[in-house]
Amino acid sequence: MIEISAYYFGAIALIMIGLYAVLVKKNLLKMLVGLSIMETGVNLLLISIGYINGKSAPILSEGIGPKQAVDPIPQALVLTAIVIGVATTAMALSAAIILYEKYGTLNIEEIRRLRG
Amino acid sequence: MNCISCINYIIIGIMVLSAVFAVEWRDLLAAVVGMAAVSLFASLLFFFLQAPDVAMTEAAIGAALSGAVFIFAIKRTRRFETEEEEKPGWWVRW
Amino acid sequence: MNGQYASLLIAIPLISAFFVPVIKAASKKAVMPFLVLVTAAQTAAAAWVFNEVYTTGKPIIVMAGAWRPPVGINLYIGHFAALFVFIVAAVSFLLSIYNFKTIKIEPIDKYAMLFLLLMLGATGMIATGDIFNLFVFMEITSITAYALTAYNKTGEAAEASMKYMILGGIGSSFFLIGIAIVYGSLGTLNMAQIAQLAGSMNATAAQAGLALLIFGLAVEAELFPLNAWAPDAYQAAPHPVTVMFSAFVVKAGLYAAARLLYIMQSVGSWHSVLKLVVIMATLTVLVAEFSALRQRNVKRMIAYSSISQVGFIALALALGTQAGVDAGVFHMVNHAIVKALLFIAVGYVAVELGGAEMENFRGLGRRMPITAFSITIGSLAVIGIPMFNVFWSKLRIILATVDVGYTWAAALVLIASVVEAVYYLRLLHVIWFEGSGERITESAALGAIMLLLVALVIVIGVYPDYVWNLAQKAGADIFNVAQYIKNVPLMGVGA
Amino acid sequence: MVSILKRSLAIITILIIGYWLAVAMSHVPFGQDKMLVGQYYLNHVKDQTGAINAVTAIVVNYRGFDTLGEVTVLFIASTGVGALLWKRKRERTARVPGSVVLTTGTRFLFPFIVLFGAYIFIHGHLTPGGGFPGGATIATGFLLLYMAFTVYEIPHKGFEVTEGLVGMSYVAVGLIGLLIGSYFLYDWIWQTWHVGTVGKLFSGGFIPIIYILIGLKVGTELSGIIDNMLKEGVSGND
Repeated sequence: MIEISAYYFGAIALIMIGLYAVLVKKNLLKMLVGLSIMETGVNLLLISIGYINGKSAPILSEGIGPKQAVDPIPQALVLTAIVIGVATTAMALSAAIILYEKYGTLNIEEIRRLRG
Repeated sequence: MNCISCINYIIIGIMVLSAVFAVEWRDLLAAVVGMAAVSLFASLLFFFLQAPDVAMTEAAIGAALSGAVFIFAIKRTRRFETEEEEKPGWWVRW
Repeated sequence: MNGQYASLLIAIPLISAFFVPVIKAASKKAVMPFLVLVTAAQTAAAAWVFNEVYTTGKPIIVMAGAWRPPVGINLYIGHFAALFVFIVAAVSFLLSIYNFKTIKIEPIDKYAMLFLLLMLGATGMIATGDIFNLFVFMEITSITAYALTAYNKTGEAAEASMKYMILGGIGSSFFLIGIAIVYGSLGTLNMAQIAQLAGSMNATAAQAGLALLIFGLAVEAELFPLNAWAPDAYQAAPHPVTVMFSAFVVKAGLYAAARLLYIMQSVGSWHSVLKLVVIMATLTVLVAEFSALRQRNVKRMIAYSSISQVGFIALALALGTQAGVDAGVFHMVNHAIVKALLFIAVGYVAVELGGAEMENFRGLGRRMPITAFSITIGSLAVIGIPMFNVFWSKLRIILATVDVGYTWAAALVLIASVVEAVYYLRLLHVIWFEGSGERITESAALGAIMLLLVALVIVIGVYPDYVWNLAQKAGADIFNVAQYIKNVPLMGVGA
Repeated sequence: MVSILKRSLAIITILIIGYWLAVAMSHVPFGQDKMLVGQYYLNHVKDQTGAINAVTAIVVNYRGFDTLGEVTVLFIASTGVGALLWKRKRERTARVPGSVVLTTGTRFLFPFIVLFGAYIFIHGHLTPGGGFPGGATIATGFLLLYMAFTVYEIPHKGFEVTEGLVGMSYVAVGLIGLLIGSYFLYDWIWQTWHVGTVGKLFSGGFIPIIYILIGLKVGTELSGIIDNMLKEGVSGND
């Protein structure tokens, strides 16, 4: 059996739940909720990779030297990733609104059938 | 095991649970609230993992704004999943 | 001039895209001419960079913020990037003229911004030397692509865009997990340093990380399990956007995948990942060709053909030999020219005759002779008739494949080519030997663009040596990782 | 029956993927020092950039290119949402006005929310936060206005032009760096003059300038997205 930390476990669980929603659900908004959860999971994974036991946040005010801080790079990456995630979500939701206006449903199979 | 890590485990547990609920609830408004809860708990975890910048951003953008955008979209579409949509299926075809 | 001015390649489209709202506030009519101006400037900058790189033989390393890699982000404009940045800019320039004819749907100012940013994204993906920066540019490309796919605001377009978004969302999450694994094991994001340190990575983690990165890029690069969005998106997108997808957005994804594949070549589990990509590429070719057979919409049919050619390129790039990579790059160039020609012509027909259905092409030879001629040359070239450019690259790809020992892949790919010939010849039959109609006056500018591309197809077909030399240099740029590491002025952080 | 089969198939596939991920992650130990480039940033951030928040320094200065791309992504999203939901004539459809508590509260809170957002992005190089949360906070203020007043709309033209101009100034700051220090996005304020003392508000080179630009841009863009999502076409079905 493999041993991983609880944070990794939580992150991977979120990724899997999100993936499940994307693959199995047919309601568009539900799929987008799943995508959002997946992104949160990935962000959590990145941040927990950067964590170092017993060190504090990378803000080097008094009392915190360069040796007492956690890795700042994953945090910078996640800042970017969060913003990109919300951008994708907004785009996807506006496409979903157009689809609802055209077809009157959010069920993706139904939309496919109506489109022929 | 000291008590700080107890709190971590509890928060991770609640976070995963709310993710499951967010995916399974048929009321989409509730699902969005569940999603925002996942983001909030994640931002708490970011705080524990010594990432206050990310925690702030996640709370402001990940939870609040993307939740709000979802709610507007629900307002312009519909609120409940139908019976038909409960059945699983993979819709992307070639 | 200083090599750092190559950063203008990023700065020009960006600052112009931000300038569009200001122009629109002044006059809405000025937006489209502005687009022509900007793409011309970009083409000039790209031509300068191309000339610089190929005459000195040294890559240009742009260091953002004066930080030397791996501390800062660097752009690596080597032989490949210089060639393709030029192709991106030139094709965009042609399309900015094409836009006048094809884009009628409001809001045009937003279209102009997205057009520029799609060009920017592809340029950045090709030029960057940092994996997270690659992710950012990939997202720029794909989010603009989502928006442009749905730009026509019809139901089909929105559905295609939705499909693209779902697959793209999964892909970008996978890519980010891949970055997380690579960063967690190596502690760096710079590609050259990753290449340097890759040997020290745990084999399992490296395999998973590399596979996730490739899977994430496979959405952009249209490899088999993740390319379901492509035909719908190609069909529903506005015509210039289809040309952009086919001519350089896919290429950017393919190049990024190839680059990542080769910089990780010293990890223990490298060959298993290569085999995975070869299988994915072969399946891409087969599935796309057989799907193309039953299409009634010409634009969609050519879209499937484009996907199958992409499979060819991916196969060549994943062979793991110098010959394969060279052939793949050569095919990329040829494919960009031919598919730009075909999609421009088909889009023009769709605009004039109200749709790209097969029926509309009846008697096209008499109605729009220049366009019909261009489609004919393009189709013959894609099939792989000798004396046209694609023949040479296809031949080299198949030879390289057999050389490595993937005879089964070569055989399957050849069968697929025969299938391709069938449906293209059917199209040509419809164009020249069926139906008739009155003559339509063709636009002179578009005719000139198409004839220019036709001329390129034939010239490269008759004298392939010049482009083949370029392709060999560009291929060496991807394949020769040791040289790549040497070219990037890494400062001694860590290792 | 078939549906249960499909569902379990999906779950099994996902569990396999998850197991594979977990195996890969088990080779990346949690909580250990794996820094290579990160340590360099921590060691040199104060004298090279003048900021004490290392994350901010990386986001804006060391990896400024990423941030430029990120701002672009947000710009694309706002443009894209505008393009997709474009209608010739649109207006807000909300009919229920906000309650007295909401309207008075909003009137009272709005300036403070904007001020707080501005505080967050101006102090980005000293405290956690920065342009993105700051801009999001400002957008929240506009969201409140939208919810409280049924007829409120942001000044579109002004916001669009601000968006464009602010974005251009960001690129222009980078280009000035190219002219002065011959590198794109070169920190020409800190590297050439070393203005201010580390740890005070007036320090950090161009970080505060860029964060102000980013904050304005994010604020206007997110408000634009909110505005686009809330307004519906007039001649539509409902």
